[in-house]
Amino acid sequence: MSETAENDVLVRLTGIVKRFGAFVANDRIDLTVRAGTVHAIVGENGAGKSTLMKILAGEERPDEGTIEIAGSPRSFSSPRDAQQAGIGMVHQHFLLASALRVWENVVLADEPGSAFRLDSAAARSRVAALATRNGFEVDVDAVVRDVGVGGRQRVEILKVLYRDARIIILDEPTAVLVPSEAASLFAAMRRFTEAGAAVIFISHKLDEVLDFADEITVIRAGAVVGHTTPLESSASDLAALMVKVAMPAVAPRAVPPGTDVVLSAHGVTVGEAGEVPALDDVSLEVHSGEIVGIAGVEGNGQSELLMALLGRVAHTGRISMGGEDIDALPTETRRARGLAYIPEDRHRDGVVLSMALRENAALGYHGRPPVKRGPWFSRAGAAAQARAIISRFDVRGGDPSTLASALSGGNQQKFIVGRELGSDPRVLIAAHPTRGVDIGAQSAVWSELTAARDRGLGTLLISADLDELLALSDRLLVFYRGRIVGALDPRRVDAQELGEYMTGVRGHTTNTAEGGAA
Amino acid sequence: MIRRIAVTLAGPVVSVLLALLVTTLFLTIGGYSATSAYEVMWNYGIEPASLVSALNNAVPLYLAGVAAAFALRMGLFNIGVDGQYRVAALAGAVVAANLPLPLYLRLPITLIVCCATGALWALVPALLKVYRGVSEVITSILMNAIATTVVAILLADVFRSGGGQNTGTAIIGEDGAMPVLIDLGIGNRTSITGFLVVAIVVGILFYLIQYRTVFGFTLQVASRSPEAAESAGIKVNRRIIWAMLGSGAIAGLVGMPHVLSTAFRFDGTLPTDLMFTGLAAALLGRSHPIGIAAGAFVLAFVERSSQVLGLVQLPTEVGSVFMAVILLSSAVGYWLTERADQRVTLWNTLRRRRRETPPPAAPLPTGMEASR
Amino acid sequence: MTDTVEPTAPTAPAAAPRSLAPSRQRLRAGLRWGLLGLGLVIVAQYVADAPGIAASATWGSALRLTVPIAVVAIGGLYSERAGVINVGLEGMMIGGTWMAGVFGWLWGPWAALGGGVVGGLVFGLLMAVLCIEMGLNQLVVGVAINVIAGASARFASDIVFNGVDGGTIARSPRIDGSLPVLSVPFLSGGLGTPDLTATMEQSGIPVVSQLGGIVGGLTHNVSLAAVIGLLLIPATAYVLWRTRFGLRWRAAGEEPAALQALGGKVHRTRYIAVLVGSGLAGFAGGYLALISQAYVENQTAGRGFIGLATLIFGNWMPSGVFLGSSLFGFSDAVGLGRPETFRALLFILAVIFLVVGALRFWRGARRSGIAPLALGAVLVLVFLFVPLPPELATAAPYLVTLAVLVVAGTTMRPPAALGHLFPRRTSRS
Amino acid sequence: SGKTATVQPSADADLPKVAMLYGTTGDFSFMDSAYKGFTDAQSEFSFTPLDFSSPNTDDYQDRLDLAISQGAGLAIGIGFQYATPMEQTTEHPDTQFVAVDIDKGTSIPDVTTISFAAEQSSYLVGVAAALTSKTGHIGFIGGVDQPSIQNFFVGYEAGAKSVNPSITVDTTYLSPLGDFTGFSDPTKGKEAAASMYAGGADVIYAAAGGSGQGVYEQAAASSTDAQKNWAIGVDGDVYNQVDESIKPFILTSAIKNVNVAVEDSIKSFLDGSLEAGEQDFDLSNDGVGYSTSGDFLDAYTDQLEKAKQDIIDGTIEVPSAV
Ligand SMILES: Nc1ncnc2c1ncn2[C@@H]1O[C@H](COP(=O)(O)OP(=O)(O)OP(=O)(O)O)[C@@H](O)[C@H]1O
Ligand SMILES: Nc1ncnc2c1ncn2[C@@H]1O[C@H](COP(=O)(O)OP(=O)(O)OP(=O)(O)O)[C@@H](O)[C@H]1O
Ligand SMILES: [Mg+2]
Ligand SMILES: [Mg+2]
Repeated sequence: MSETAENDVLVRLTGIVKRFGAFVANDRIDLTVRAGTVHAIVGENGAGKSTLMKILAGEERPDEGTIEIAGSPRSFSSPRDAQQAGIGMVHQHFLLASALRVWENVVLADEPGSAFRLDSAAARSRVAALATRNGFEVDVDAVVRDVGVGGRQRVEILKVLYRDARIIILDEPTAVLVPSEAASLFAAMRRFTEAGAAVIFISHKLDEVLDFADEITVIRAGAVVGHTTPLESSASDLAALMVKVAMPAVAPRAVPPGTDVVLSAHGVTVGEAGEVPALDDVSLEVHSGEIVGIAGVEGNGQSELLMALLGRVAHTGRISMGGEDIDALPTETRRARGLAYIPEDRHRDGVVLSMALRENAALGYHGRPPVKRGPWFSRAGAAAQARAIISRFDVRGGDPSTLASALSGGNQQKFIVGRELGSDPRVLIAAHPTRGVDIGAQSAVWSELTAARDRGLGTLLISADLDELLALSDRLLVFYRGRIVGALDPRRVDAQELGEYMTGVRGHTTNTAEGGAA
Repeated sequence: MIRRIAVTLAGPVVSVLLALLVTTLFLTIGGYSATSAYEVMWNYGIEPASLVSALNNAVPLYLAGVAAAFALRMGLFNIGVDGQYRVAALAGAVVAANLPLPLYLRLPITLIVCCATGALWALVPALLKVYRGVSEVITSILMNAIATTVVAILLADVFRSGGGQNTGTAIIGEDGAMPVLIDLGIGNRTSITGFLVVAIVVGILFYLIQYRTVFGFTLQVASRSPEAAESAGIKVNRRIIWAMLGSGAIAGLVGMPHVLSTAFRFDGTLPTDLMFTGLAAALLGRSHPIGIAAGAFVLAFVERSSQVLGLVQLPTEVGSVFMAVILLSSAVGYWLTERADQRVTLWNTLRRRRRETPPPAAPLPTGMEASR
Repeated sequence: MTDTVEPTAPTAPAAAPRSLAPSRQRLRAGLRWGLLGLGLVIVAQYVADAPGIAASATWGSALRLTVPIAVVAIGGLYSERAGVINVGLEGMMIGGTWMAGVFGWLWGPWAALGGGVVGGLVFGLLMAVLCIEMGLNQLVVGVAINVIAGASARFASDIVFNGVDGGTIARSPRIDGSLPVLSVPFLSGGLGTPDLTATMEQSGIPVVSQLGGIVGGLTHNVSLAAVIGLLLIPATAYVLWRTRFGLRWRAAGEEPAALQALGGKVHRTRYIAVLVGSGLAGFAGGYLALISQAYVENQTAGRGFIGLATLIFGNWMPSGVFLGSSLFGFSDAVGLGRPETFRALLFILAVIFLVVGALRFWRGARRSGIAPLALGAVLVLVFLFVPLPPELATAAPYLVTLAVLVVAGTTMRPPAALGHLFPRRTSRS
Repeated sequence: SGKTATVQPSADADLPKVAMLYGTTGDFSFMDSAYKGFTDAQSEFSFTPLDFSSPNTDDYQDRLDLAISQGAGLAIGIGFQYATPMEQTTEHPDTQFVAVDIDKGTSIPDVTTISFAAEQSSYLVGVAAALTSKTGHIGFIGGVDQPSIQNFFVGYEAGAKSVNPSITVDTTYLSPLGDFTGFSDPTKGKEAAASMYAGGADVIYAAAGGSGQGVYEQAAASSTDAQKNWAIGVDGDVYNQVDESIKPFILTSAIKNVNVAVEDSIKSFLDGSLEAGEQDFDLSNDGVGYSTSGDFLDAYTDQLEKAKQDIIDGTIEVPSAV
């Protein structure tokens, strides 16, 4: 990293302090971002990354410290001010009105037209042009509700580009993307920096940080603990700076998988009559002590499989647990029989944000002791559960009476994993178990999953993170258009090949996967 | 603990003070003397007969409040309590008057019939919500109007007993009426209705079901996050139906104190505003059984004491204004006290911090392994 | 306008207005449904021997009874589209009637309408401050506003109207004069031209006379206040989808955080929406006061709640609100007429339900065809054999609306952030 | 009216106290009329008025108790709902009870019960309507479908049919039993009247409280050069209450002298002549009647007076719904 001229500095944050009540989220942070560079910010969950970015984007006001943009000090009283200074932010949790159309979401609050007319034709064509220019494929007239995650991400970035941002903040943009989508995002990021913009980019995936960032700032507990470049450090260096733990790694398994089938699906189909089924005649088996990974671009039937296994959607075909058919059983009974579930979207069906951790610990386990005593709900029992999860899985930021919403996203995820694994299940359906989780927590979750596996738990693992799939799975099934198109051995497959299966380039449709790579 | 109690109490107290303030403003602008109004109201209100009457009148308000709260805790706005209690009261009056059984059988059967009728009336919005996706608010509003017509037709063409202007059902004899709980015997009409017991039982059941059972927990989850509920094995649609049924069943009792303890028949004197006053009580008491009880009593007290306003040439609307304002000020009062409470908490924490003189940097977070 | 009793009412609004191309198609579809409806009305008139069903008096009444409900529902739409639940519509409407009484008494009918708006705004301001600024529970505030409006209107009447000539504690002095009434020239006698529709209606020729009755009822002597009220519906649709404020307004009700993050002003948008909405609710009150030429206590008679129901019925869409309120207004008008007119309405409903049910069966959606077929069959039986108690007519609008809901159902799509508090940003403390 | 709150003047302690127990004023008929009697009495006689009004429908007993406990010498209850509390309150040695508008033939020990023969006055306006109608088609709009209002209709119809047995009498009630919005919804009153006038009726009798206003307005609004439409008022003389522009369309009103009943009771209480027992206000003692303001009935005076005399004599038996 050569000494760059001072006038290349686009952003200079000095001594930023932000308190929430008595809690200090940002503690005298300094940050310098240069034009034409990708600047990564890494740090464990709750380190204060998002908070810092919100301050830069004018959404939060710093309690202390100064912001300089291109050399001149600024004080933002609203996001509008920051936008005028050329700053745009893509949030970790999308901020899109799902009932509005794509173009409406993009132009919102900066609409072309006069006071009494919204020039929708101009707005649509401008957004469409912007999308084409940046290689973002998105239907500007689609209602956001109908747009997939990747598409939503592109809409978020379009919002930033629409406002001519020179400083583009991406808060964990790749957490929800599949590799191909991530790759095109990075390509786009490069184009931005080549045009002279600066990109600030937050991620927990250290390899992509090392691949794409020009500079890296590490934050721990609200303070900057290091500043480096990819040339100077390795992933383990970064991880050490962040949390003082080693990179997550999975030891080769010592216990062989069991032979009894704990979960099986035969010809399961989910879909509306007369439409192409979202999940099409899928059969699979999970043995005890085995982790079966499911790879696939999001929206290729994984969600429907989850819902069918859980008993939340109508399906045809047969699903059985431990040899017994469970098709007719409601979700409640399935869970009572030892089906644990780590949901795709923790905010949607993982936790109830407005309830305390105590109540959240009982979620899904309210029908059995220690939570249920006769007809009664035992608050003490639930609190004990919560306390056990908190201490065993190192959930930080709360006690049993804390609201779930007060935890950072990563800690919420750890809480959910702890709740599901803590119940000694027979079968675990885990969707994206480490999404948005820092490395420290990620290695903790991984070792919990493998430990449970070694104790005999059969796990169906759905993940968008290929490293995770490759590291944990004993067998790998690839979903494409609602069908299983490949059964692979994770030890013998590389990411390239897997990607080809996932995008439908390779692979013939096999509906039975038992034989696969066993 | 003491602080929690203080905070809990501060809400209502601030509310009442605010309400007094606003009502005083109203009266003064209207050219009336507020103090004399409050004086006669208070003096009349604290007479034993008035207190007993307020207690008796608080019972239906309480039941209406609990009925509303039962649905509110599932996130449903049962604005149909009104229709439910009127239909149920008619059913109850007919059963209580005609069932040829001794009191100890007739009374419970009457009450059960009322609960069932109210629940049945509430079932329509519930089913439409579950199977047709229609908001319960709109169907409840429609069902209220339809209840009026159904009651009118049944009363005029089927159950009307006797002629004249009174359009009531048959008179309910001793064998069907609710016995008096206690007759305090300190002046005119100072007997407390047996419905007080019913109200207490309903309150306890409400508390246990909503706050202490797993069922209550599942209702809460279903109302706050239907998706999480479904994934946890809680059937949201069933909770909607149960919550509406429960609410309707309680609502079915609302009109009965009047039918079985006051008028001894269903007739035109059945009060028509119990739902909104009851809802006000529920909101005043923040849907907590004890809070609702307090709210109901305050509202009944104000209603009773405002009867005397005519003595000082004041319009009785002062009472209604006061009740309306107290409803708003209760929300504001809670808001103020919560705000203050937060401030105090923050202040305390900061002071403790400073006293402890913390280390310059926060302790480094320990690794995951270290904790295991 | 003949699609007032259009059978597919509640499902139609679900379609958002998109581009201009399909609009002609929709026009054609509307026309087709309108003609079918007209045919049905004519058949019903002869089957039930009910001249009232196609009489200009009934349709004129329907129009006039539709307006206050439509306007108050549109008022609710303003606030709910911005994310603020408005249970206080009835109270705002009461405020409107009262203030219209004062203004109208002092300064005449135009002022009465303006006064109505002011009266609504008083409570709208209260709601805005309490719900948006302080973040109080919106249901609580709505209920409180209803109670407070009723009580304070009477209290204030005692002070202002009581003792004034023509005023009492429950009524304002008379509002002298009324707003001009409009008729369409050459069609219904506007500007002194011959009244074609009246001639048609009196001709007694089948089809011609019914057409004359319906068109005449909808176009003859329509008060300017009603015209303004009805124009508010397309105007609202325009604002909602064709203006910059409209986009922000919808965003405030769907995802306020997105609006705020882009620099939009959530609180200001919500304030505007709640205030405009309360003004409209007050306008509806002013309209009522104009009809009775005075403020009369309790004259809103629950129309605010009906407006709320209509708003939900209409799925938070202006077009849906229009359909819902005209369904309600029409059945109300029918209920106030002669008993056989009500029977004719039952006949119309029965036919519609049977046709809808049969169509669903035919298209293979058997389960959803059961409800309309069953309901239709019941209605036919009732129509043929059961003497209706006269009281039932007063419940006509409620029963009809409920029946339509049972048959149609809806995919209710309330604004996503409806009822959610959006706190002001934590400022430097 | 006195707006400054005055705590009960003790100086007047020796004056007799008269309590009036009623609902709320502003119904444009019954309660307003009773209240007028009460205020008229106050300006004519000297006594201490106790004014116990309440919007509630469930506290009649409370108000009666309040009157007794405040030492009222006379308690006048307005409305049939007072029959039960007055019957059940057996011990009231220092307080005399008057119950106004009780069903005819109701006798309560120690209570003066006053009934009104509203069907008789309705009969007469029915006669007037039939005589005036040019279309042979008249109408009746009731506020709430309850016996006291049905009673108006029954008399009205009988009167009309006595003149023209083939006359058509339309009838609409604005709200069902138990829903009192029908008394205060002029919008509905107006639309109901519009429908009736358009259907051929040219005289409408409105027994609908505040909703009647809409009927009166519509009578004027729907009249054309070709056809004049009439409205008939109820309880008080509506001709004197409405605007000048409406007056020409108010044919007559069926009068119910509630104010006279109240004022007379107070008067006789003060001079010690108030007796318990039944008092019937009917045509024979001018307790009910019809108004002739506007002189629209001049042509039919003979027929109307004859009918009235026949009713008083008992030659005509007017049916009743209560
Ligand atoms: N509005 C708020 N009120 C109180 N505490 C907050 C608020 N926003 C954030 N925090 C706290 O500040 C800390 C930093 O949060 P932040 O969202 O910046 O973390 P992060 O580094 O982005 O974590 P993650 O990687 O999990 O997204 C967390 O402990 C969080 O609980
Ligand atoms: N008081 C108001 N009443 C009605 N509409 C308003 C009001 N204030 C603003 N609007 C509407 O809201 C829209 C946005 O107004 P605003 O002043 O918030 O724009 P802005 O945020 O300054 O946008 P820009 O930065 O593009 O100028 C305008 O289309 C205007 O019609
Ligand atoms: Mg973050
Ligand atoms: Mg501007």
